[in-house]
Amino acid sequence: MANTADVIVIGGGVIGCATAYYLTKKGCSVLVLEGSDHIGNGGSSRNGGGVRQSGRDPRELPLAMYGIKNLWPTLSEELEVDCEYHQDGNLRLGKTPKHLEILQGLTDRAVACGLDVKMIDGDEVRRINPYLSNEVIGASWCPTDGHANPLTTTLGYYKTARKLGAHFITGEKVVELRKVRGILKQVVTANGNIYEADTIVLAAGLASRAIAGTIGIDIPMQSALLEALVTEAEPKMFDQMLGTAEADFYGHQTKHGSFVFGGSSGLEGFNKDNGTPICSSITASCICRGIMKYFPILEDAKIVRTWAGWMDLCADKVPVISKVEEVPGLVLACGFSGHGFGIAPAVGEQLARLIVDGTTDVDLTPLRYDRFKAKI
Amino acid sequence: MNSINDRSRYIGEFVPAADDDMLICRCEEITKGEIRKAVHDGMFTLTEIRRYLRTGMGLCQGQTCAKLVKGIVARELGVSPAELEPVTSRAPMRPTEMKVLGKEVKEEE
Amino acid sequence: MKRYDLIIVGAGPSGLSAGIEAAKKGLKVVVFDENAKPGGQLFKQIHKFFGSKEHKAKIRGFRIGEELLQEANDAGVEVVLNATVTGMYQDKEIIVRISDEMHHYKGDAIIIATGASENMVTFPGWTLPGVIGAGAAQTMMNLHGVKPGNKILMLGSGNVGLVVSFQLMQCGCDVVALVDAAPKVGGYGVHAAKVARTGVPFYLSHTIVKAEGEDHVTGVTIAEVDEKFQFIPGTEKHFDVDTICLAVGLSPMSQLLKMAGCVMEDNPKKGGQVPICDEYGETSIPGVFVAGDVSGIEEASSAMIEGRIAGVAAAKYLGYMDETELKGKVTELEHALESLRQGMFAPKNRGKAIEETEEGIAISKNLLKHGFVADDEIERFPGVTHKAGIHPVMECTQNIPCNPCQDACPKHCIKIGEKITSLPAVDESVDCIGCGMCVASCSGQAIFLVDETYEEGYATVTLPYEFLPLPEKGEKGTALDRSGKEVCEAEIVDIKTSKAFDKTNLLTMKVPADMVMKARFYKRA
Amino acid sequence: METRIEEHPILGKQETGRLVTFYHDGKALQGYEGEPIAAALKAAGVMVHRYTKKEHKPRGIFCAIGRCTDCVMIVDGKPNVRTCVTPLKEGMKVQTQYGVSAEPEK
Repeated sequence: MANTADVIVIGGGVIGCATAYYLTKKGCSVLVLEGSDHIGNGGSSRNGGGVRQSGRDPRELPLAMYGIKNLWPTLSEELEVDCEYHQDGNLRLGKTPKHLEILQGLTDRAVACGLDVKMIDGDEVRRINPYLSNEVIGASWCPTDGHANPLTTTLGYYKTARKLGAHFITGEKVVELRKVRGILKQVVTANGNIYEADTIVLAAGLASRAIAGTIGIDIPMQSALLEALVTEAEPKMFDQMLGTAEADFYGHQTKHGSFVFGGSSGLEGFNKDNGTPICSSITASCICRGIMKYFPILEDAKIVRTWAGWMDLCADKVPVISKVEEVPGLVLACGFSGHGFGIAPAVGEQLARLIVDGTTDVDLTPLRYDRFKAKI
Repeated sequence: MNSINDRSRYIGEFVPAADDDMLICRCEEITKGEIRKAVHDGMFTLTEIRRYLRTGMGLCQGQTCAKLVKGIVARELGVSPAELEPVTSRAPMRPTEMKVLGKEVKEEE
Repeated sequence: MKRYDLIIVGAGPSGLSAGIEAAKKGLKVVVFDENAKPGGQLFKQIHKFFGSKEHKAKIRGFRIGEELLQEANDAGVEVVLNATVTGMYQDKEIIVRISDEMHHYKGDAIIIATGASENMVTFPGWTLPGVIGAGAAQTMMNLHGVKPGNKILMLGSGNVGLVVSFQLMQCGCDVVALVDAAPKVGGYGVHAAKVARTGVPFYLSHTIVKAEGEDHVTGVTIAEVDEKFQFIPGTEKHFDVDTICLAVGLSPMSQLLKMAGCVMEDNPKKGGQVPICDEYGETSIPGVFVAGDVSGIEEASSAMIEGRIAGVAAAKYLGYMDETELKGKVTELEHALESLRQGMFAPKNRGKAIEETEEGIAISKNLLKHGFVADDEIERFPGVTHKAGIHPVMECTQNIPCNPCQDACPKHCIKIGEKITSLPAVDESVDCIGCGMCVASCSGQAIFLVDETYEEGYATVTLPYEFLPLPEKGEKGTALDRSGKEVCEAEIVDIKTSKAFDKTNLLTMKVPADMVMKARFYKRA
Repeated sequence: METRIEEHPILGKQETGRLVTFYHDGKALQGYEGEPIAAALKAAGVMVHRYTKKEHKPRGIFCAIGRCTDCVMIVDGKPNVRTCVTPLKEGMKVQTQYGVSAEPEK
């Protein structure tokens, strides 16, 4: 088994797989090392599937817009899997004047970036989605947002990259980055294996912090345990992606007919775990109560599965997507803070451009690794 | 378990079989052929098969097909079924209505 | 949050047994079960159990369930039914669905006794209505009083397939064939023999080619398979059936344990994924124990003992007894468990080809291949003897852990000895009084009373009979041999029913003298 | 042929609830109150509980203990109800389920 490649990607999540795919397409030899036993085992397979622009920080919004314009529409064909991409809009719902205020702020900032998003009132919300309760008094509406299936998308990138020759190894947990003659070169794993490349992409989610630390780079991020749930299949109701100003739930109805909803109990970041992303006993119930306020009609929908996942929450809640000048050869793509899935195709494609062509179509400067400064 | 799994290792070509249209996952109506094909697409773990095809993600949550899927994947990979890590179990163990799941009771002593 | 000393999930044989032991030591115990009735699978088991007298042998499964439940109530165990444990979380917290609410409880100790689920096999048409699990058949007929079908093919010759086939006939269904891909019968020979003698053909090294029918099963085709389980062309056989019953093994239902984070292993000898646990059933999470099928597929008798071990271990864990008391109790229970794990069907012997009994007698090949002992094989077993006048013939030919017959005989003419798996032998120095207690006591229905010198040219055979309607005295019908083949005319000369026989009726039929070692079942005209 | 077991050699006469009327796809049937819907349907000779979503194939009772979820039907308007573990009530409306709804897909 070859232990050298042009590029080593650390992390077999959607970011790592997409990056591997676009790099391979550009003719690079790529080796992907995934620490867990499964491809896409972190946030990639645990998120709510949003492919949104609205509600995003202006620093990452251009990536979202770029992906939705250029990559998502043809992704299923390109990857030869059904990514279940739907572009039927995003409603971010509000129930109180305070909520509307939050939504207005988000909307104003997005409009300034050129996004087609506007505030609508409760009646208009219910014209778009007649199942919503009267508690909803308004929403931000972005018609070009949508959702996709994170599982098939992640595994689709993996499948296609693998088919094109990218080399994936799972169960190979990276523990150290090492220099050779002063230049970053080696990746050392817990199994004692050493792999070599001139370019190393660190896309290992939360684990990225410890790995980057071995080469003297720190990315300020922490874990927060998020939970999600899915219902049995229901007759087709709506196609929009949903979120709320209060962030009490988000989600959509899948092609399969089930509803995938994420949410929170308010104790995220403080929940304890047992070393695996285990659900807490109180969150799923809380998410259900949250959803029923918006969708009383779903009260009889049966939950068949709940799960949890850690997000890699960056200090300023946007990712680090950046070359590291002080460690030539190191490229960071981590800290996606719970909203990396929708921008993953754009991130993968732009990283490939950055690595191979030395330039990008989207300005990634605001997402640099060295942006973190003390407040005064 | 975290054992090294080289996803580029050769597992032979996908050879169509007479019973490829046999239904395996009764809930999601996934066939043996789809499962075998997925293995050749690189889905080497039961968790990946589940996420890729939805086997065991239906109403019964894999209570009927888990062992069947395991056997098929193991044979395709040329390993013993016991070597394949079963998928994670997830609450609730039985489908539960939102209005019920949302109604928590914490009795006092 | 409400906290118990001990929460038990599953009110089957192991869960109830665990609860009883723990409550006796003073623990506050609750048992949750998702079903409307407690007892797990016990209430579907209408046959008499094997084992030793101390461990409920010759008692029917559902009665064991009733006894356990009574014992649990007496010990103060709280049993909550229609209570589905939907999840197990950190800090030994569980969530239970009770009617339309989710209740949170914590236990200082938890015993998971969720039992097993059925394995399935696939064949074209296996999703058609009419293809059902053997457990479904038992549930329908023995709990709900509804026949699962009229003409039924059974796939699987393990104990479940054999026992359920017999139960199907007891409720009036016609079992047209018993099929297994394996080359030999998987379950106890005595269970097979009681099915075979009623005329059910056994097709070993056969499996289902396809189930037929549009909206539901109307027929089935089976065919012979070679050593590699591939169909042999030209061996297809068709049966008109409305139901196909699948009894192809069980898997531990260990999902809650995995969810809670217990270290698991995949152990084919235990039937699938089980938690790694110590000799007391304690898993990798301190205070979380397992008992019964969830920790490895065995019989209900073993499950009850495992439950008791886990119950006392939980009591020790919570400081209700000391190490010495624990050791004392467990040693005794483990001794009993060990005795149940002996014999040809012991877990350690799974997959082994056993050629001879412990006594050195060659195993009946015909029994393994066709479900009954051949005429030229039966005489070599110690329970089969000849003498003038009435005497027992015990067609017990495999070493299984069972000895009620020994205690049943008021004259002590049946000897098994210290080793519970030994084949029963007749003490020919003692005279049989023909009371029939041994016939009714044999869980395998393998004991017959014969009187080879009943009258000139005729003999009698007394056999266990658990079907309705009961024949009448004086009625004439047909005697069937061990294979179910009609061999001669038979006249019912006596019918004994007694409370002591517990629903096993004793039919005495008169047959020509030369048929005395052949005639083993009675078919009404 | 009679599917109810009137008298069982071991279990004797079955204890039953009150005989009640319920409706299967609009047709009045009788069953015992409290028994699983599936048992009442089986006794009435109904084999098909639903047709699947993708292949439109018939399904009925399979595990009978609430695990396999193959026997689900629309009960009083609610889809995906496990009929093998849901007790029968007087006047219940039980419908064949097509995919996840009460109407066959066109």
